[in-house]
Amino acid sequence: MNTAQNSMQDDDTGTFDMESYRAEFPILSREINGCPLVYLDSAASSQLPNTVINAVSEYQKTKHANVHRGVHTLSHLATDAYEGARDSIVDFIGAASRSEIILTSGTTESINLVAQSFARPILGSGDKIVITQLEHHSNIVPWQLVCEQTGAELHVIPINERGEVSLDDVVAALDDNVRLLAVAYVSNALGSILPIKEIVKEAHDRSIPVLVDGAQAVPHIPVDVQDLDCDFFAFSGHKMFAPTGSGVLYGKENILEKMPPYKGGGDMILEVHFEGTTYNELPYKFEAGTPNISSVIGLGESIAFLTAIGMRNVYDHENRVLDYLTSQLSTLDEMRLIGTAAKKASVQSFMLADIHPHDLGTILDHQGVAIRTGHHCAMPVMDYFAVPGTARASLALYNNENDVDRMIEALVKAREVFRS
Amino acid sequence: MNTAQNSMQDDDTGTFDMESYRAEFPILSREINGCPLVYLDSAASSQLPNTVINAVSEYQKTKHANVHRGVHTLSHLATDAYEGARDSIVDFIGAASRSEIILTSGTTESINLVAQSFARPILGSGDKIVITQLEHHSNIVPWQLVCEQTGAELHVIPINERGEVSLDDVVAALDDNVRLLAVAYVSNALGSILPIKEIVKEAHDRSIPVLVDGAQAVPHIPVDVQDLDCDFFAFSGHKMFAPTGSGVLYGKENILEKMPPYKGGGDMILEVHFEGTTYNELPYKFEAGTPNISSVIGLGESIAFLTAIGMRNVYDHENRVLDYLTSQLSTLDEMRLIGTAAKKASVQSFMLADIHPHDLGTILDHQGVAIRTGHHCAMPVMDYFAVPGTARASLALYNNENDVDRMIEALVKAREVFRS
Amino acid sequence: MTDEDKSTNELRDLYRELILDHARNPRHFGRLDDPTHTADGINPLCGDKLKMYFRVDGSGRIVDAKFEGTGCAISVASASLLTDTTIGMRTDEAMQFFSAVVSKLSGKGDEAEPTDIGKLKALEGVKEFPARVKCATLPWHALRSALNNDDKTASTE
Amino acid sequence: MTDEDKSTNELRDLYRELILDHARNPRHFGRLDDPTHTADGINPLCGDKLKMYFRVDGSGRIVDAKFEGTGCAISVASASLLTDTTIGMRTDEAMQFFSAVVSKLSGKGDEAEPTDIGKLKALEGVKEFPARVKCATLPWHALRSALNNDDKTASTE
Ligand SMILES: Cc1ncc(COP(=O)(O)O)c(C=O)c1O
Ligand SMILES: Cc1ncc(COP(=O)(O)O)c(C=O)c1O
Repeated sequence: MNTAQNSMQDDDTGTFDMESYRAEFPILSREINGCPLVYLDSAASSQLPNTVINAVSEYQKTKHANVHRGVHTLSHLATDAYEGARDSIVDFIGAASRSEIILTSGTTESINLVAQSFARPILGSGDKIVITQLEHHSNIVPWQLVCEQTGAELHVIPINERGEVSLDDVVAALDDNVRLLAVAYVSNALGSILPIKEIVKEAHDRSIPVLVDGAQAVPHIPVDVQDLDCDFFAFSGHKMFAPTGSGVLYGKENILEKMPPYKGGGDMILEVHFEGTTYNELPYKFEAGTPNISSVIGLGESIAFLTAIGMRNVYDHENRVLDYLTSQLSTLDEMRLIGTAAKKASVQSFMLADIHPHDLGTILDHQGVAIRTGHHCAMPVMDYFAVPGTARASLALYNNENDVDRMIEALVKAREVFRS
Repeated sequence: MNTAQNSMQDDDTGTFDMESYRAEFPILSREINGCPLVYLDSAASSQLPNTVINAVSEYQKTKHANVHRGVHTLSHLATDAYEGARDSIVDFIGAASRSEIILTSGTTESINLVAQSFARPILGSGDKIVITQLEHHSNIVPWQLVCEQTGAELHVIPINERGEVSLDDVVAALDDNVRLLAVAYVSNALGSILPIKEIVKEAHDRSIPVLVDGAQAVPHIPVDVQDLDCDFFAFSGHKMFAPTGSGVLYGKENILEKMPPYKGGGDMILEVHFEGTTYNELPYKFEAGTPNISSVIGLGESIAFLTAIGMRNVYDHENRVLDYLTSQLSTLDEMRLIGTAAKKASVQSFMLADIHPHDLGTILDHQGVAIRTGHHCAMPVMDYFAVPGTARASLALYNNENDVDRMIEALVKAREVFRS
Repeated sequence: MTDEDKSTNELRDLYRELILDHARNPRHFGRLDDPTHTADGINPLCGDKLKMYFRVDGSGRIVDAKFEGTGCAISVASASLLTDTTIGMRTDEAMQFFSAVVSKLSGKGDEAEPTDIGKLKALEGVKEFPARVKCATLPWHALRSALNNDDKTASTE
Repeated sequence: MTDEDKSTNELRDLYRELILDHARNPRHFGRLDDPTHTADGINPLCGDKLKMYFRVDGSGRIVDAKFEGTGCAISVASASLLTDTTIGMRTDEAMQFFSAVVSKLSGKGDEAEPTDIGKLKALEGVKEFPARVKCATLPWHALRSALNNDDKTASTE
């Protein structure tokens, strides 16, 4: 722990004590295989602070009931807490109103909703959906499915060897047949930050709407959807310190208004008769069935936690640790860094010598260091770099330089085991 | 509390102490408006026992990570816990294998999945989907949507004045054009238990597949999907003492095999390439994106809780309390019971004099008694009985005769207030 | 005062005689012929469903108002009081009255709100019943929709 | 023994010399011409992807076996050992061997399992690494699929 604390005090944000936030995450004090856990897998799913864990269990112990439909006190308390979380989301990402915040089960569902309710009705043969080569499967397969359903075509913007998407390549892809551009803000496999604001501007100049997959952005960088001016923005609670099972689709109100519902059921209707059904207003039109009340309340709490720290501070801290991580990895022999974009957040993928990432993962885990290995649900990225998978370390606000040192030690040990 | 304990000891299951299970639900010892809570709204959402609440928070404090995709220890622990819950579900409803258990966000999503992935591809104009008049909106609107999308027609089997569906009426509705029969096991507005096994047999005799909406059945009666022989069975965790955001779609393996995926994303694929994508095997083909790991673990725990009590005991206990509830309500002047089927579970809807249900709900809540009022997401049932809504008391295993007595007292007070 | 009494008092404060009277014998109930402005008010929570009709003359004055539909005692009484009160008002006065009523009943309002809401004070008991504020304000949201010629259904959810 | 030593020992037990040798220099690696039985083995967890080829003669004996693809040290070594071991076996013997290997490596097996798994014992270190059992058994599941003429891809998830 000393390394980290020293470096925190030495630098110019010395007054800002990230270690105290780290202490809020109970899992980080457990041991794995006899060693203190070093958790470097937050891009897959982040850990939860006590405030979030307790908000959920307090809710379950004292105010649970179904929302929206009840006059009794518990139902009222639950509805207030649930809708209060929606208000926090509005503020956190700078949406214009609550009508624009649709609560989903995660990024994957948010993107599928747009594919089915926005894209499917307008797509035909000859039309195109454009994505990039660095997308997560959740921002590829929904488009493959809707293309199959409609005869439209999926066009892919290439990346370069650093894992960057150039604005020129984006522009080159945007012709008259493009009905939607769907693009990640931050790549989960490579860490690249894409120039979303510029991309959106180019697309809008050509009247093309843009969906941003913000799953890896929201936990790490300040986001303002109105400033980005994107039409849709999708993200997941479980990557931003909230429980699993909650997610968000932000959409501009005038676009959401025109879309047909995605799922049918309770809460998304005003009136149901066999002769005809009237849908509820936004955002409820897209929220069929009992929502995930407890996870959404957890999400509201994780936003409160992040807001208290300040996303600018989170970004600066992670950036410093990421720089340290990358420079330390570079000191190792036969290290190949994958994803070396000029602007990055949170993630570093790599290959060490001829050791298969999966074997690296096991050896690190044996020393308490949790990294992810494999294709990271981004097989086209693996295809591009011609690797079967990578080892990936990903950071969140609770990681520090000590975590990096522990990983490096573990990698050295891996070399030894494989040299035997 | 005395009333209940006495009656528990008096009857022939005296050795079986339901009060000790009740004590496991922390919310039941809180006060509402200065009175001990009487919770009679479990049909909307049930309360959670300590074992479930603690299993979730323990998971979040000690083993959370993303599932399926990680080699590190936490990911392995999370996967084991998540998949272990799936195994519990297999046993609890008597499925033939884990491939048949698809984890969803709830009944609503389960039914939408079947509407979009099973029905939509096979429906055309001239085809029919058949439901009954007592369905919840979640078993109506998905079919209205898919009929709109395909030109198929929705046919509705009537109910009688007791809220029953007769087998003759079912048979009369099943002609050659019917592609699916979708029907509730237990009505959430009326409490009627439908003769599902017989209904399935009639449908199968005509080669018509059957979806059963089991949302109100699973918490109250022993369910064996293989014995019922239904093709699909949908239910929600939050109505069976688990957290919100988890649900199940059971489907027969040979049918699920043939269905295209519902959503695209991570986990539901084997390989993704821009030239083509291979889907994962069952049940993963239908589970796109990071699942709701913590709620599913909670669901596994709630099943353990129910299994320890025994669903037969749950049923017997609730049945006794329901009989008491109905007979006590009948003693009140100007009481109109709505839903008087011969076979019922958990639910009693009613109207008291000319008091609007919403006003009743407020007056009861003010005395700590939580009932639901309104249309209960079953507007066609309200249409049938020509009421704007009803007051509904619904029971779970933790309710007892004392709860009933408290509600009756509160209703008497409501009469007084309205007589003034 | 015992808890029991306090509870009873709060309930009686919500269901005052005036409210119960208007709920049981709503004034101006029925369909209005030749309305110039109409709107539906729906509260999906409990199935309240009211249709409000207004006739505004050339000078911008509400010369008649009626309502139809079903609702709980609070929403029906509120609609009945609304028609009683707004007939004779200019539409701009009615809109100002709308604001005053909604802010008073939701308890969010400025204590120093200048407009006297008159008989509508009888509905102030809802402040203790947050779940019911929507019922009391529903007809007023419909009034606003109607006068704004906003053809959307007013909904309180 | 310190924790550090114990940890190192467990790792060395998993990555024994024999395993590393087979991983780096897999035997029977490549495509087999004229296979009678083939199957793919995929472990979506880490991207292991192996194709197994077998040639079975008229008498039901495996006369040749090869494999291609990419995988971690454990799965490649296991595939290499598989080909080495099963060439010359009758298919029923190979199936019996499959059962013995899978039950030994997953640690679920009968202690008294009669079949001696020979060189495959070198993989027994995976028992301490539950997440890796799938890697070790993947080629074996593919063997079974191939011999059963089951054209489904063997997957360990
Ligand atoms: C019979 C029935 N079907 C479907 C549902 C919908 O369940 P959920 O809201 O959990 O999706 C409910 C509960 O509201 C129900 O009672
Ligand atoms: C960039 C990106 N998009 C989408 C997803 C899918 O998110 P989820 O699995 O929460 O739906 C992820 C995470 O796995 C991701 O990193």
